[in-house]
Amino acid sequence: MDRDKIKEIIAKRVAKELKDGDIVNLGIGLPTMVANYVSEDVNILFQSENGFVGLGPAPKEGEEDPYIVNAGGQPVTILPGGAFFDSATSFGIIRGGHVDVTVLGALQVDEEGNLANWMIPGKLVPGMGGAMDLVVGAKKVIIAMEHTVKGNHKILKKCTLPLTAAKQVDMIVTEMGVMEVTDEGIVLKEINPEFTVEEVQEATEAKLIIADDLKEMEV
Amino acid sequence: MDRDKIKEIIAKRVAKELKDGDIVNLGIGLPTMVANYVSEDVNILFQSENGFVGLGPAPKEGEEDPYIVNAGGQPVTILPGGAFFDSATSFGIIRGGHVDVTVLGALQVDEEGNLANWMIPGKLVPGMGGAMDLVVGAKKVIIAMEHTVKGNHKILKKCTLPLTAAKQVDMIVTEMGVMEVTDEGIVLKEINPEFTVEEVQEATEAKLIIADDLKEMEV
Amino acid sequence: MAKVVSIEEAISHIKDGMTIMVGGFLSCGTPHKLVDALVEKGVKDLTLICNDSGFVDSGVGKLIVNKQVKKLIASHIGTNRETGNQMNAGELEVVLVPQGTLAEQIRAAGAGLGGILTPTGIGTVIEEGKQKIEIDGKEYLLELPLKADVALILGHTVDKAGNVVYYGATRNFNTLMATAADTVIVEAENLVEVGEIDPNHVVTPGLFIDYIAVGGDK
Amino acid sequence: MAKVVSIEEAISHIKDGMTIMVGGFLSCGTPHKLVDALVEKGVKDLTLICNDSGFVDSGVGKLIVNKQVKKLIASHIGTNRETGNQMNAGELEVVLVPQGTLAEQIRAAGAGLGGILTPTGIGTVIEEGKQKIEIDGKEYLLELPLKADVALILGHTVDKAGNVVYYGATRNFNTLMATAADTVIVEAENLVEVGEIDPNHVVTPGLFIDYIAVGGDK
Repeated sequence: MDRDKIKEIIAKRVAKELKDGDIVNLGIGLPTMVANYVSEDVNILFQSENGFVGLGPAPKEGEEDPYIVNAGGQPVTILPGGAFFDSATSFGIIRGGHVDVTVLGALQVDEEGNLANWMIPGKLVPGMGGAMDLVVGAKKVIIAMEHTVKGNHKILKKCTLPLTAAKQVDMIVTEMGVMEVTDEGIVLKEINPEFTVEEVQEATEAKLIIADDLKEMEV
Repeated sequence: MDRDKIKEIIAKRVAKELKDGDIVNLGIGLPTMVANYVSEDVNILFQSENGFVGLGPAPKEGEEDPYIVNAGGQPVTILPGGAFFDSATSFGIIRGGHVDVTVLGALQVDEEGNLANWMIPGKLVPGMGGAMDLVVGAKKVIIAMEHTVKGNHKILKKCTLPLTAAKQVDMIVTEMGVMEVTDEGIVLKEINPEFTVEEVQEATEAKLIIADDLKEMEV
Repeated sequence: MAKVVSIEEAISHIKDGMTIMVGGFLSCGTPHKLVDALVEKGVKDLTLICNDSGFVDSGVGKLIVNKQVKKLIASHIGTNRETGNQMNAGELEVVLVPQGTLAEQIRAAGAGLGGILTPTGIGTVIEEGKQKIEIDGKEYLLELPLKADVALILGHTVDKAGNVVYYGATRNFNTLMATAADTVIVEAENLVEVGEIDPNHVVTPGLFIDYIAVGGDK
Repeated sequence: MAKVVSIEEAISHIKDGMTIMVGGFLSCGTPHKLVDALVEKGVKDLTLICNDSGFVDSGVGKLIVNKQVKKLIASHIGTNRETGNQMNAGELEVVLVPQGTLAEQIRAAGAGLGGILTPTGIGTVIEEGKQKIEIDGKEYLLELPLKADVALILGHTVDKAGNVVYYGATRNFNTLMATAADTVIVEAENLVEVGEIDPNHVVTPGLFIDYIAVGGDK
């Protein structure tokens, strides 16, 4: 699969997790694409941690407003019914449990639900931005990412990179399938029919629990 | 002296403590009267802890707005340049040291600068409202009150009633004079010429330190 | 997402024994229609969190007079003699809290904080039973979050998405309570269509609101 | 009380070695004219508190590139490679703070709180050196207030009394920093007369502002 196709599969599948009326915060990169695949009859309120709710699609060229941008600094729009606020209010919303779902990328995630996505010591230290608050505060944390990176495992028994948060991840969506993090470990709930269970396990360091009712991933 | 005259003397003298540009919170009752005696060339921004700054005089009869009231529930006005805010912001302003002066009444005050003005156990328990925050947060705390109550001392060696705050009072203004609370005790700085130093001391349980440059109170 | 309902339907979410927050400061900014409907309905054994206990004939004071409240958490009760009477008679538990502390406790609950450190109350009876923490040589009290099952707030202009704009000195605790309850009901003095409120003027974003009950009149 | 001054006079209050806060989020809501004047003036050894370190050619990033900052407290530095370079070379001390924690630390300083308890950072390196407090079986980190000598903020419409109204996503840290510094300077994109801003629309009351510097342009 080419990477655009991989990203599309992941974003499409995550979009199905969003329910009518949900307040959702999407991380930068792949997670941002999720908004493109939300069904039209599902009404989602997207929150942007830099200070507003009611995040709309990118503006037409020439209609960008430098003061209406997302948390990645890209020009966006605000929908009718949206509201601007400051960072204390924004993170009050996030930390206070008022965000139903956050979708983030990961460098590593493990079978305890630990997440590492903010630094690689000695190499890359961008900072955590709002990620630590989002992962702790959102009711449901979905990790949306490619299953492996350059052939290396990302879904581990135990994260080796500095954590973003401990035991907060609820779900992992990759091009190979949909996994839920439970007290017993990571349960493979859906599988992309292009892969076998053995292939998914091979691409995963953590031992997968295969759901009794393992379903085909809707892609 | 009749009580109206007493109150006028106190309010007038406290008004002289307010400096151009000060942000001031006046308690209910006598302290509220202070606003009437501020010199016209002194620009004071009055804060009302129920949620605004720019407190103006009472409206004309028939022009009251039930939603523009002071912390005692009385109709007031808001001056141009004023702003409304919520209770978290209001007490952020107060606790955060953004109020220059607060003027409050007292049941008791003592030589350590302790203040009691929110309850009499078994008799009167109105609650502290915003007083505890005001006394802790304001840069300067002025107590404006009659020197005694029914012949009993109010300026004590040690408060006997439950405290509003410990060691926060800076100045006491009564009809008898102006006192400053220092680490050494209460210093009588100004005296109302209608009284002798002996009379003021007799009306005061705490031992007064008489300022070397004791002045006549401007009344 | 916010849903427009009648006053009656709105208060149907309040059951005996619940903890409720009601906005307002000496009845200014109190959602009077919701409170009056609650008085009429007679829901009882409530824990009430409010700045003050209002007046015997106005605002939350009516709930006290009607003996619907078993516990009151407030900063001031001096304007409603019935509160003191019931307290002295042992019929009503009253917890007095400094106003600024009450505001921060409610805000902390809404913002997911485990508590805040305040200098207010140090050296007073407010210290009792609380943890003291010294920071840079200064003592603070650790005050914990205050949550409710239902919050009743008053909005001056409310759009159908639940965005609220306030007027005058009515904000007080309304903005804070809107964030700190499982169910939040706003009494809308003026209900407008989505898009009519400038997103730069919204004070309480609609995401906090569950039900919009139309009020009207002051 | 707020005083209208030139950009130059405004930044004359910033001296070598001071701690400054600058509003903005990836340069959106940053007071660019004040920052650019500061770059030109070359004040050095600054401790800078900001959401992020901007870009090499925009916002506070220019202060980093110009080596005026000795310590940076921020939540994100990934958009300015120079920050990482100086950090790795040991020329710049960088303290990374979760964004929501940074917001609350600044707010706490402005609101006179001794600190706040947050669940953010529990189980991560952010815990290091901090007090952990358990409330109802859940662990929180005690985070302390963050103050500055001078705060530089951007206001969209500012009246001559210093009241500020913001536009779009520019509020971010501006509202918080306005409360947490000894001297607060607002760069006003539009300066208006007192009375022109509805007191119901004011976001930062003028009492927080010391100097109003007139900016203009985005």
